[in-house]
Amino acid sequence: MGLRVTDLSCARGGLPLLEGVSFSLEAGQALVLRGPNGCGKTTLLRTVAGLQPALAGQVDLPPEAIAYAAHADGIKSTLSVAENLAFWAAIYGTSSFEEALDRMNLRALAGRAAQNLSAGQKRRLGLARLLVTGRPLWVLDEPTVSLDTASVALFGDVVRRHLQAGGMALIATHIDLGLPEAEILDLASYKARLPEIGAGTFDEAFL
Amino acid sequence: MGLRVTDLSCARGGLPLLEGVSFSLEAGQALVLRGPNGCGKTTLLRTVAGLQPALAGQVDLPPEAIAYAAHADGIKSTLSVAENLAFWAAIYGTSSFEEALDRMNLRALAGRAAQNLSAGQKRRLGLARLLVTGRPLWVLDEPTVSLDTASVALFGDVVRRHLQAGGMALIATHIDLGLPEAEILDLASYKARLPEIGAGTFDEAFL
Amino acid sequence: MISLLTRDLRLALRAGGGFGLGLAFYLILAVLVPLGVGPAPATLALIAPGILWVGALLACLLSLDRIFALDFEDGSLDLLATAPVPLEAVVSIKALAHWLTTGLPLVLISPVMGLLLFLPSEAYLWLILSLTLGTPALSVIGTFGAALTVGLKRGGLLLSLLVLPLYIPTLIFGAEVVSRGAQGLSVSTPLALLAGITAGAVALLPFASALVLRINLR
Amino acid sequence: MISLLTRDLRLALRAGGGFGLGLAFYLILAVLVPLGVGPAPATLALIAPGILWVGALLACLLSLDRIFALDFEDGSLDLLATAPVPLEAVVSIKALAHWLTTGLPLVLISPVMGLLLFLPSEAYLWLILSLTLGTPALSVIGTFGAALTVGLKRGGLLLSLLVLPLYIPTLIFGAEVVSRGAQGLSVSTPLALLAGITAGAVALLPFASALVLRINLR
Amino acid sequence: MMPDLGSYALEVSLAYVASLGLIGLLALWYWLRGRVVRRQLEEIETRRGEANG
Amino acid sequence: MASFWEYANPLKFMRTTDWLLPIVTWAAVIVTTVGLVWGFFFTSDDFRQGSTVKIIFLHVPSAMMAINIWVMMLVASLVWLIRRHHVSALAAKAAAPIGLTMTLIGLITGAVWGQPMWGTWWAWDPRLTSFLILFLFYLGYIALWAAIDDPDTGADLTAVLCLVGSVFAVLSRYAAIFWNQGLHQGASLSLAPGTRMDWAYKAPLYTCMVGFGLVFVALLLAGTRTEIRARRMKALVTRERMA
Ligand code: HEM
Ligand SMILES: Nc1ncnc2c1ncn2[C@@H]1O[C@H](COP(=O)(O)OP(=O)(O)OP(=O)(O)O)[C@@H](O)[C@H]1O
Ligand SMILES: Nc1ncnc2c1ncn2[C@@H]1O[C@H](COP(=O)(O)OP(=O)(O)OP(=O)(O)O)[C@@H](O)[C@H]1O
Ligand SMILES: [Mg+2]
Ligand SMILES: [Mg+2]
Repeated sequence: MGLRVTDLSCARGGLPLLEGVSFSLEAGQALVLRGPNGCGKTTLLRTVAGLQPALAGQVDLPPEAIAYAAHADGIKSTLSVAENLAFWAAIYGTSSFEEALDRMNLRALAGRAAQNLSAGQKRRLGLARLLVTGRPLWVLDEPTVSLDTASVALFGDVVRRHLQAGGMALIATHIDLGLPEAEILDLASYKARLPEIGAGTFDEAFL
Repeated sequence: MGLRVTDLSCARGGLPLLEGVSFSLEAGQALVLRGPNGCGKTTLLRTVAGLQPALAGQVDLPPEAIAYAAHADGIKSTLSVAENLAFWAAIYGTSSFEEALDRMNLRALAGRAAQNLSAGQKRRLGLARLLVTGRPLWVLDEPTVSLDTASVALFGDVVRRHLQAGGMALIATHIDLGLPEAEILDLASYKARLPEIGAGTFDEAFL
Repeated sequence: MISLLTRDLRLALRAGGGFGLGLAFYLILAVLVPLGVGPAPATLALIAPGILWVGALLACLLSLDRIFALDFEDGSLDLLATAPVPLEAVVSIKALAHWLTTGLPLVLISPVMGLLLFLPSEAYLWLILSLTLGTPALSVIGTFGAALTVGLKRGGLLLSLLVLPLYIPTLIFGAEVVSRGAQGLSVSTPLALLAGITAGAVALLPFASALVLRINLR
Repeated sequence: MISLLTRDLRLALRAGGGFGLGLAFYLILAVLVPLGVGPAPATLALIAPGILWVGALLACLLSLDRIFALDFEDGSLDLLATAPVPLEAVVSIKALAHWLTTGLPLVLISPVMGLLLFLPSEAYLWLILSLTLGTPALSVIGTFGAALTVGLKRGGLLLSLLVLPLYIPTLIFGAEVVSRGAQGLSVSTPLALLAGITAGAVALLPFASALVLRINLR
Repeated sequence: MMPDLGSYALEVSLAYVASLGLIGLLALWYWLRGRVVRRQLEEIETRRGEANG
Repeated sequence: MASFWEYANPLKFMRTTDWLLPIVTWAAVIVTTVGLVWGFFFTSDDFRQGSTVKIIFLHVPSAMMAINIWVMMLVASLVWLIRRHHVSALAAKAAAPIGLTMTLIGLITGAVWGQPMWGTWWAWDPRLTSFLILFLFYLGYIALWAAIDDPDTGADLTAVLCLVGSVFAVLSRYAAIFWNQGLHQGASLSLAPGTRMDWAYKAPLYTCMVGFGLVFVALLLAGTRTEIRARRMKALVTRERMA
C-alpha cells in the first residue's frame, strides 16, 4: 500500500496555489516538501490529509490511513502528558501509550500538566501522538519547530523506525531533519498559474 | 549604555530554574542563548524583559529600553499587515512603519489580513514590529521558527544593521542564525541547585 | 467513544473547565431578577415559570462555546476529524457531555430557584419534569450552533444570536408546562410537544452538526 | 493611547469582533421574556424596568471576556505591558472601548426595548438616563473581572460568577430609578447613588485591574 | 427526654439536623482531606529521604 | 518578646498548632454541645413563636460567623498583600469553605424559621438579600482559588478580589436597605419589637456563639495545616520533577 498523488491542485482562501503536483510514496519511504514561505506546503498537507477538498487531481490513500500533525498539537493544557496520550490511544483504538512515552523521552514528564511544559516539551508530546495512532502515513507540518538538537535527532530516529516498519512519512520543513534517505520535493516549481482571461469574461469560478 | 545582568536567578511555576546567570552586552553586541528544551531560556528572557520578577540578582537596563518578541507575535488576525504595524508604531511613538515593511519584505502583503498569512509570513510580520519599537535592546525568543532560508538571511541582515546602529540583541534559539559575530552562552551550566533541606523543616518558601 | 466522553467530563471538572458555573449563573439570575423587578412575592410568583425557563436557557447558552472552541483552537478538532470515529458520534458525545455538565445540574438545582422566586408549590414537579425533558434539546441544538460558529474568534454572541431563535419552541412549551402546572391545568399537550422536540432534535441534529463541522474545518 | 482605542474599536467592528451582538442579545431577551412569562401587558409593564436593567447587565457581562482574552492569547498583552504606556491607562482605554461598543448601543436601543415590554411612557427618560449613568460602571467593573480571569482558559462563566455580585449595587439603583420614574416618584436619591458608584468605580478600579493584570502576566 | 416541640416540631428538628449535618460534613471533609494530604506528604518525604541516602 | 509575625512561619505555625489544635477542638465540641443542648432541651417556648425560638441558637451564631469569617479573610488577605506571609494567604483559603457553610446554615435555618414566622420560606428582605450576596461572594472566591494553578498567583488574585469584594459587599448592603424595608429582626437581640430578650435565652445563645467561634477556629487551624502541607507537597513535587 502506498500513497499516490496525481496532478493535485489545491487552493487556499479561494485562490489556487499549487497545481499539477504528483508524487508517490511506497512503504518505507519518506518525502520532504520544501519551498519558500507561503508557497502552499500547509495547504498541500491538509489536502492530502483529507481536511480540505482538492481543486483537481487525486490522492489515492484513504484518510483512514493518515495521521496528520499540524502546528497546533491538539494538546489539552489541563490534562497531564499521560492523560493526553491515553486519550488519543483510546480514540485510535491502540492499547498502549507507554512505548510512545519512552520513545519521545517523556517518561519523566508523564504526570505533569501540559500547560506547564516548555515549547519544545509540548512539541515532543505532539509528536508522541503519532506513535499511538498506529497509522502508516505520517503527514507532518514543520515537526521540529522549537526542538533542540538532541530532540531533533530523537525524532529522526523515530521516523526512521517508522519507515523501517513499513510506514511512510510526508514532511514539510525548512530545516534539516537528519533524514538523508528521504527524497526532497521542491514545491516552488508547482506554483499555480492563473488561466488568462480577458476582461469581462468570467466563468463559474469567477477567475 | 549596555545591558548588565548580574547573578540572576529565575523561577517558573514557583521553582528556581536558573541561578547565577551573569553576562553583559555593550552597544553593537549580540548574545545567543542556547540550551536544551526546558532549561529556562524563555523564563530568562521574560525576566530580563521585566515581565516576571527575578528571584535574585539584577538586570540593570530599565524595561523601557527593551523590545521583547515571544513565540506569540501579538498579531491581530482581522487587521491587515499595515494596520498591525501602524498600531505598534503609534504605541511606541515612532512615526513610520514603511521602512519596516520594506526591510522585512512585507510590502506585497501590506493590505492582506493577517489571518490569511502563512506561518512564515506571520513570523516576518512579528519581527517587523521590532523595527518600529525604536528600542536599543531586542530580546528575541526563537525568532526564526517557520522561516525559510531566504527569510532567515533577511532577518540576519536586519539584526546586523540594528547592531551596527548601536543596538543590542539577546536571542534564544536552537538553530543557526547566520550571525557569526554573536557570542554564545550555554545555559545548561547555570541550572539551579536547590538548597538541601531535611524532611520536616520547611520555611516560607516551602522548599 | 467512552474515552471522549470521559475526557470531556474530566476537562470540565478541571480548573477553568466550566463545570458548576452554569449552575452559578442560574442561581445568580434568580438573585438578579428580584433585585431588578422588586421584592413583591405576588409579582415574582407570576413570572417565576417564565424566568426559570429563560434562565435555564441562558445558562445553557453561555456554556455552548466551550463545546468546540477549545478543541478547535488547539487543533484537537482537526485531529478528531481525521481519527477513526464518525464525526456524528463525536458531535453526539459532545452534546451529551454538555448536558451532563450543564443541563443536569440545572435540573437538580431548579427547586431551590423556585423557592427564591416563590414558585407555587404545585408547579415544582412540572418544573423538574419539563427541564429534564427540555434541556437535552437545548444541548443538542446548542451543539449545532456551536458547530456553525466554530471557526470564528469569540463567536460567543453570534452563537447566541443563531441559537436563541432555535430555542424558542422549547422555551415556549417548557414554560407553558410549568405555568399550567402552577395554575393546576392539564399539562399533557405541551409536555408531549416538548418531548417531541427533544426526540426529534436528538435523533436528527447530530447529522447536521457533523456536516457543518466538516465544512468549517476545511 | 488614542491608537489603542481606535484599534480596539476597529477590531470590534471587524468580522467576529462582537459589535452589535450585545445589542442582539438584548433584543432577543426582550423577545424571550414575553414568551416565557406570557403576553399580558400589565404584568410586562410591571416587570419592564427590572428586566430591562437585568438584560443590559447580562448583555454587558457576556461581552466581557473579549476585553483581554484575545490580546492575552496572541501575546499582545505581554507586548502592551512592556510598551511605553502605563498599564492603568491601557486598562481604562479597554474599559472605554468596551463601553463604546456595548454600553452605548444598549443605551441607544433601550427605548425600543421599552416599547416591546410596555414600559410606561413616563419612565423612558429615566431608563435612558439611568443606563447612561450606570453602564460605564458595568464596563469598569467588568474590566476588573476580566483582568482577574485573563489567564484562565475560557474563564467566561467564572468571570460571570465573580462579576455579578459586584454588579448588584448598580443594578439595584439603576432599576430603582426606572421603576420610581414609572410610578412618578422622586428619583433623585437613587440617581445620585448610581452616579456615585460610577464615579468611584471609574476613579479607583483601574488601579486594581492593572495590579491584577500584572500579577496574571508574570 | 425529648422536649415537646408542639406544632413546629418538623421545622425545629429540620433546622437542627440540617445545621449539624452541614457542620459535620464540613468537618469530615476537612479531616479526610487533611489525612490524605498528610499521608501523601509523608510518602514524598520518605522517598526524598531515601533518595538523599 | 517574640514577634507575633513568627507564627507566620509555616514551621512555627505547625509546631504551635500541633498542641493547640486538639485543645481547641475539644473546647469547640464541648462548648457547642453544651450550648445547643441547653438551648434545645432546657429553654421554654416563646409565647409567640412557640418552639421555633429554639432555632435562634443555630441561626444567629452561624449568621454572625458567616460575616466574621469574611472579615477575617479580609484581614488575612491584607496581611498577605502587605507582608507576604504565606500562612495568612493559606488561612484565608482555608476559611472560605467554613464561611460558605456558615452562610448556608444561616440561610437554611432562616428559611426554616421564616416558614412558621412569616409564612414564607424566603423574602427579599435586605438582610436576607445581602446575606445571599455574601454567599455568592464566597462561591466566587472559592471558585477563583480553585481555578488558578500557581499558588502565589492564586493568593494574590484572591486577596485583591477579597478587598474589592468587601467594598461592594458593603455597598450592596446599603443598596438593599434602600431598595426594600424588610421583615427581618433589627440588630438588637430582641425577639419581638419592644421586648428585650430574656436571660433564659441569652445565656445559651452566647454559649452557642462562643461554641461556633471555637468550631471555626478549630476547623480553620486544621484546614490551614492541610493547606500548608499541600503547598509544601506541591513545591516538593515540582522540585522532584525538575531534578
Ligand atoms: C433565610 C432567611 C434568613 C436569613 C438569611 C437571615 C440572616 C440573618 C443575618 C445575616 C443575621 C445577622 C447576624 C448578625 O447580627 O451578625 C440574622 C440575625 C437574626 N435573625 Fe435572621 N435570617 C433569616 C430569617 C430569620 C427569621 C425567619 C427570623 C425570625 C423570625 C430571624 C431572626 C433573627 C434574629 C432574632 C437575629 C438576631 C438579630 C440581632 O442581631 O440581634 N431570621 N439573620
Ligand atoms: N485563510 C486563508 N485565506 C486566504 N489565503 C490564505 C489563508 N491562509 C493562507 N493563505 C495564503 O495561502 C498561501 C499558502 O499558505 P500556506 O500556509 O499553505 O503556506 P506554507 O507553504 O505552509 O508557508 P509557511 O512555510 O510559511 O508555513 C500563503 O500565501 C498565504 O498567504
Ligand atoms: N507555567 C508553568 N508552570 C510550571 N512549570 C513551567 C511552566 N512553564 C514552563 N515550566 C517549566 O519550566 C521549565 C522552563 O521552561 P522554559 O519555557 O523557560 O524553557 P525553554 O528553555 O524556553 O525551553 P524550549 O526550548 O522548549 O522553549 C520547563 O522545564 C517547563 O517544563
Ligand atoms: Mg505552513
Ligand atoms: Mg521557550
